[in-house]
Amino acid sequence: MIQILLWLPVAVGLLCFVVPRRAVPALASAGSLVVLGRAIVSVAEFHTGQPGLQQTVNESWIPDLGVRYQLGVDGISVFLVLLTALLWAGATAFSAFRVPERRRIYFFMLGLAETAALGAFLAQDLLLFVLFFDLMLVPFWFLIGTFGGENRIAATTKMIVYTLVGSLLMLVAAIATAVLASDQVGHLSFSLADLRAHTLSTGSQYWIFCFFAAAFLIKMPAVLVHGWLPDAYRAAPLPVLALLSGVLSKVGAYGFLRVALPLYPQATAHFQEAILVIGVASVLYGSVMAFTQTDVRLIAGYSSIAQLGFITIGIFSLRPEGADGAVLQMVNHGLVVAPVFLIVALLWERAGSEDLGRLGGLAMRAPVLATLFLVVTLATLAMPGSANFIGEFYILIGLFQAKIVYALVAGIGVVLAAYYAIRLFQRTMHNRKPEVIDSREIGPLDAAVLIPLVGCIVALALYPGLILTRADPAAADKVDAVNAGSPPSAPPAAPAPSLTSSAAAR
Amino acid sequence: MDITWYVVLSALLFAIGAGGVLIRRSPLVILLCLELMLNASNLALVAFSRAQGNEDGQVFALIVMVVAACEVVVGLGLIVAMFRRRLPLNVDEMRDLRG
Amino acid sequence: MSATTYGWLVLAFPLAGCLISAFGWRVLPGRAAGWIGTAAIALAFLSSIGALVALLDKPVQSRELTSSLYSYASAAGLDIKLGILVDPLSVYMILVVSGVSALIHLYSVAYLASDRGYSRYFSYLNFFVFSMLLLVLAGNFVLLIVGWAFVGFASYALISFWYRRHTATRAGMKAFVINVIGDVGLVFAAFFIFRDLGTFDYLSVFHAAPQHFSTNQGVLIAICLLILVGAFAKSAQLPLHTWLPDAMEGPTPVSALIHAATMVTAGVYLIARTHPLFELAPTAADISAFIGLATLIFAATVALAVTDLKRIIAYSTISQIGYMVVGVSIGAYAAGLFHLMTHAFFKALLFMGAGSVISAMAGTQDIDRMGGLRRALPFTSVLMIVGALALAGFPLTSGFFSKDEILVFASNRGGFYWIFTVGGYLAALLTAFYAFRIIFRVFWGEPVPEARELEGGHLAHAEPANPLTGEPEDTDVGFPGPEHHIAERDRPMWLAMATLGVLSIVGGALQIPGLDHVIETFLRGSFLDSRLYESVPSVLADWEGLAVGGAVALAGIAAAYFVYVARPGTSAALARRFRPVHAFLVNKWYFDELYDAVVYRPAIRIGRFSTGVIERVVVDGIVTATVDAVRGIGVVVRGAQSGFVRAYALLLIGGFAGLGLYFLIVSS
Amino acid sequence: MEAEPGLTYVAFFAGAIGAVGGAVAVIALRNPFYSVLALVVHLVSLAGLFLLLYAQFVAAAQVVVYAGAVMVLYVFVAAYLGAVEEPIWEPIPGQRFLAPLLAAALFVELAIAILGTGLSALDSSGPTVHLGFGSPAEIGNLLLERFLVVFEAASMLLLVAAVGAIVLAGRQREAER
Repeated sequence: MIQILLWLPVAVGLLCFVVPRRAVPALASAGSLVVLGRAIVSVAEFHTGQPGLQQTVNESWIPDLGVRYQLGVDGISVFLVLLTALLWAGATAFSAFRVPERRRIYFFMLGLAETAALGAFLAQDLLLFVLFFDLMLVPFWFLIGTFGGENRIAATTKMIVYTLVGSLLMLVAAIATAVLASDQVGHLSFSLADLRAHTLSTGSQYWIFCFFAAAFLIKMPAVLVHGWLPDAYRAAPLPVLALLSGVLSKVGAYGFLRVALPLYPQATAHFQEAILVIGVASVLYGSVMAFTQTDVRLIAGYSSIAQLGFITIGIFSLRPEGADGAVLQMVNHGLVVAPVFLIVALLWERAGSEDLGRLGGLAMRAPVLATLFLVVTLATLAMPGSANFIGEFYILIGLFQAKIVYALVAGIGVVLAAYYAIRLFQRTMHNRKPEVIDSREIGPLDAAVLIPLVGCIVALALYPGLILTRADPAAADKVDAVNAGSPPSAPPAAPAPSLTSSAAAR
Repeated sequence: MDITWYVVLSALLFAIGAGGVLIRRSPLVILLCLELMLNASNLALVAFSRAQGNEDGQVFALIVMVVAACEVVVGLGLIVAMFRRRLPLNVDEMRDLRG
Repeated sequence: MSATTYGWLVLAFPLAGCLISAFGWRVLPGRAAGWIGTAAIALAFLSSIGALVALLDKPVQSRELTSSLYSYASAAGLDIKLGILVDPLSVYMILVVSGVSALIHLYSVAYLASDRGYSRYFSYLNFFVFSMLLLVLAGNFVLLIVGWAFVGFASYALISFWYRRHTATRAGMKAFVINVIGDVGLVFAAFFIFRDLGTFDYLSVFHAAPQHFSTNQGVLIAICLLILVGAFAKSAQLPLHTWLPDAMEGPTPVSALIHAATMVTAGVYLIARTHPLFELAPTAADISAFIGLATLIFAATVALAVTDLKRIIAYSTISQIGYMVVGVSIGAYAAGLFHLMTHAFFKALLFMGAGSVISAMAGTQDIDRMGGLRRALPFTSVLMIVGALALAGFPLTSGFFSKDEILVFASNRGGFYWIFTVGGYLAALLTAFYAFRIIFRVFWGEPVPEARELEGGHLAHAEPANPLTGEPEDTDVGFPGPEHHIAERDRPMWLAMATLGVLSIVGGALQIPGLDHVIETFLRGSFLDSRLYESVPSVLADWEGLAVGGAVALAGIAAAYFVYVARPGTSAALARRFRPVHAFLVNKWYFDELYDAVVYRPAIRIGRFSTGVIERVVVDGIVTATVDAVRGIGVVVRGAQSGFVRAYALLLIGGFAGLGLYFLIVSS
Repeated sequence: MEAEPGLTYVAFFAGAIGAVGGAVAVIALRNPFYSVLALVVHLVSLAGLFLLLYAQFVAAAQVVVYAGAVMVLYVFVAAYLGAVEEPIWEPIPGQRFLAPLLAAALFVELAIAILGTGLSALDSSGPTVHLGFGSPAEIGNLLLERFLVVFEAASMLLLVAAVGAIVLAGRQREAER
């Protein structure tokens, strides 16, 4: 039952209030591992090749408002669910080894956040999605505001204000969609399937799409609405930051695929260029900023902006390749950025600083840590041979066929990524070691968290097709919704039939 | 005797009461003015009850009386409490809500 | 076993060696990692021979074999398989790569013996060979890019192997970033190919290209130029060459392996591999050839002036690759690839010799501080001379045959291609000169103290210092080991150098005009679709070219003798006389400074501008403006909050009256 | 049981003048004690008007409960407080001018609305009602049957208000100490 997957984290979180204080970290870690196991089962039970939903739950919830409790996974969400469970397991275990004060509330909030994130990925009802989307904010507000570092109150306030603006726009847009569509559907319904079958008139789609896009872009964040990111990243506790950057940012991109494309196809086609400009701007701007920062967190933060820019342009290439790549890249980026922040936590414990100017030379006494970091770094910069490369390759080839200029410009971002990622690795691990740094190897417990995560990166690098083949039908389905709904702006650049036949003849 | 007369009279009394609330500064007199307004509405209620030939409006008026009594009790209690604490009996002096 | 099985084995051995050295870094004793690594590469070499034998069993027309392990990342119409292509070209390359690599591993076993990063070194080195073989064996463009980038990473890792030298880490970063630029070029070339041909597979692409593209079609030229970006970034051709001299920060065997013998020739391989595209886009091929020629001459002039021993050889490498690029671009595939092989022999040999010399000089790399080492290093000096002769194209050495064949092919092609012949001979003169500049400066002349000490049987020892900055170093992990190793004393080094010395001399025998053409015959299987492959010059023209080349080489050597031995001090006088020219050459034509000013600084400035202005004004400005607006409205509204209850009541009644008025107006 | 029309007019205007006069006196007199007495006049006049509208029980309640009990409370409090003079100076700008104006505007608007309304029932003296309309028996029936919940809620409200008044006005030794 997918219900267990969804509600177990918060149930375990509640249990944290009743068990003895000493057992709380162990309980939370065990709970997150069970959730991870359930998520793996979900992936294992997943049938490849179907665009539709699987493992569904469909109950009436608020009949007067047409809100249904609809859950399910498809090729897009199933790996994001797995990613969520995996990163939460990692972050929970990592936190459990360095138990915070007020641990009960900490682990409860983590559990609540996991339920919310999973709910956002599983929800198949628009209002349910919006609810989970907003619910995510609550635990993170507490986690950063209570357990964060310097200046945390101002940072959380800023973050909340930003995201709430988006959330409110999204709520308005969701309700408007259901109300406007009720004429065609016959009754008020928030079910994504119903809404997709009865899309709105073009004019309504435009403004509703803009509202949703604002919410998603803020969440990711895209450039110009990323004002909350530097402060929040500086203030957040690192395991929480790993989740914030690894999972929450994906919800925005996921929302585009899940909601914006199928429900507002004409608007998507209409605003394609605008979003592409934002995406490419995010890629370049994020890269250039990551290039000049010296705070390790901010380098990773701005690189997230760039990576999510890639994901955005992949989705808005409106080509199946681009959408496949975007789904793959969402998982990849989450897998990559979470270990980065956990490693930053280790750096902090060793060097007492997160500034590149005061780091260096750690590889000497900590070769295993350096190796793990190296693998993560190479994946971050989308080194060919990593799954991230395949993700970017698919994204760019999709974009290349749709809008060649954007693809060429985005290519600059790839080079910049190589620079800032290698710089990050070098300035922390290589060069001479400042006197103050206590260079020591990664502990066995932390290694038990990091090595499986890095193992996942390597495994995915060996076979990215695992995700691509499963995501493809669903992602193509979302893109087709747009391309079928709007008159094609350019003829699809399919290879000439004679060629394929001649290739086959050989 | 048209019911309209009663209703217009009720409106006049209500307006007088409202004007009193705005002009007077003694909390006691303001309470009296509130009584005026409530009674004006009572008059309208009873008049409508007559116009409809239905006693519901009268019941309503009775309930309003009850509410008015409550309001008086609490309001006078407040005034007495203020007096006891040597607070000025002038609503203009109480400006703690100033923004 | 079939040729493709051997192909997979070729890949498997180095990868296994890499993993064993990597995971066994704590448990492997002494030189075990070195021997494991060497054995892995040797096995790969044997497998390559197996592939060669298996391939020779097949008729010439069907020597292109493919095999794929699994579907790596196929979705949405993209078919990306983990597949290899075994054909004469790739087999030729894996033979050269694994063969030379095996010898360099052997050399490293001893040379790096006192380094604390011994296992790490061999793990990297094996990984490099694996990547290079993957690059060569790849059966489609995606896997090619993967191998391409792996090689770039391995190069980065080995350049900054002594990672606590910040000069090394900077050099590594430079190499990596320039290589990524090349990767991006290749990626976009692959995109164009996929868009127009619908496949990444080599054979399908090459078969479909002639039907789909017309000659010199714009898209095709774009594809070829993008491929060239990749090729030139890796092969250090203008203007993407700046990383290679800096890459000499790595251990000397690395310079020999990566930055002379194998990796930098990947670009040449790539052009040869994609020759069906280049032959369809002759404009792109000509551009490539001209850039090769420019690089050839440019690098040779710089090699005349710089004084760092390894950097001279590095510029020589850039220059020699220019020959190969010219060769494969003008259609002299066999000659270009032949030169690739001979160059691998003699350049690896020169680097090994340089390593031995640097060890003897206790880490010093400046040839101004060397001299008279002939007697102290008898074996090294002989082999260095052999290498220099081959490099200079001294008659009957390997370089003599391979280099001149390219130039003869150019003159034979007619048209403006004579430029390449003339330019090539000019550069050959410079080459002979700088090659023997090394020899005469290092081995002739007055013996330096280190040489005398060594003649006395004691290897000089100095406190380890960074040869570039003079910074003192410790000998812990991440710095060169405390002890030095010279070929005279370490058996593996001796063996590796002797083998390469022999090959440098006799390697040319594989292809002697009029006598045999082993390489040309063997490679024909990969160039069946080429129009240019068969247009070989006549034997007579070949020998004429060889005669000219031999004369040029002798002249260069004689000039070097004159300047450095017969009349020492001439070079200093010349440098004084032509001070601007000398400064220009010593500063490598100011390319680094140019890039710093044009690319790096503006990028940093944009970043600073973004941090200072865009972040603060635009991004925070949105927030600040919102806050200010809310606060402003608050100020206005607060005016109404006078605290007078009666004022509130007034507003209430007023609002009530207003509403009433509204309804009256609306209803009337 | 329709009364003499002329007599009705006389009764109405007598009551109306009493009510308006009382109301004006409430807000015009400076001494709160007199205001309270004026309110009593007002309430009694209203009771008369209620009678004209066949609301006997309400009228009785008005006189007994309101004019009797509640006003006694007012008188006591007014006496307890003594004569509190209001300052002449008006601290709120515009209040002295706007307050009567708005009150008048309100009256005018309501009057226009009432006079212009389409509710035909207002333009008559009301339907003929049965004997016993507004009698205590009928009102009692209504209160205990149809409006039972409202009745109970009202009584609960009274109880709460009584307790609240005691808490508010009672001597708080603890707090004063």
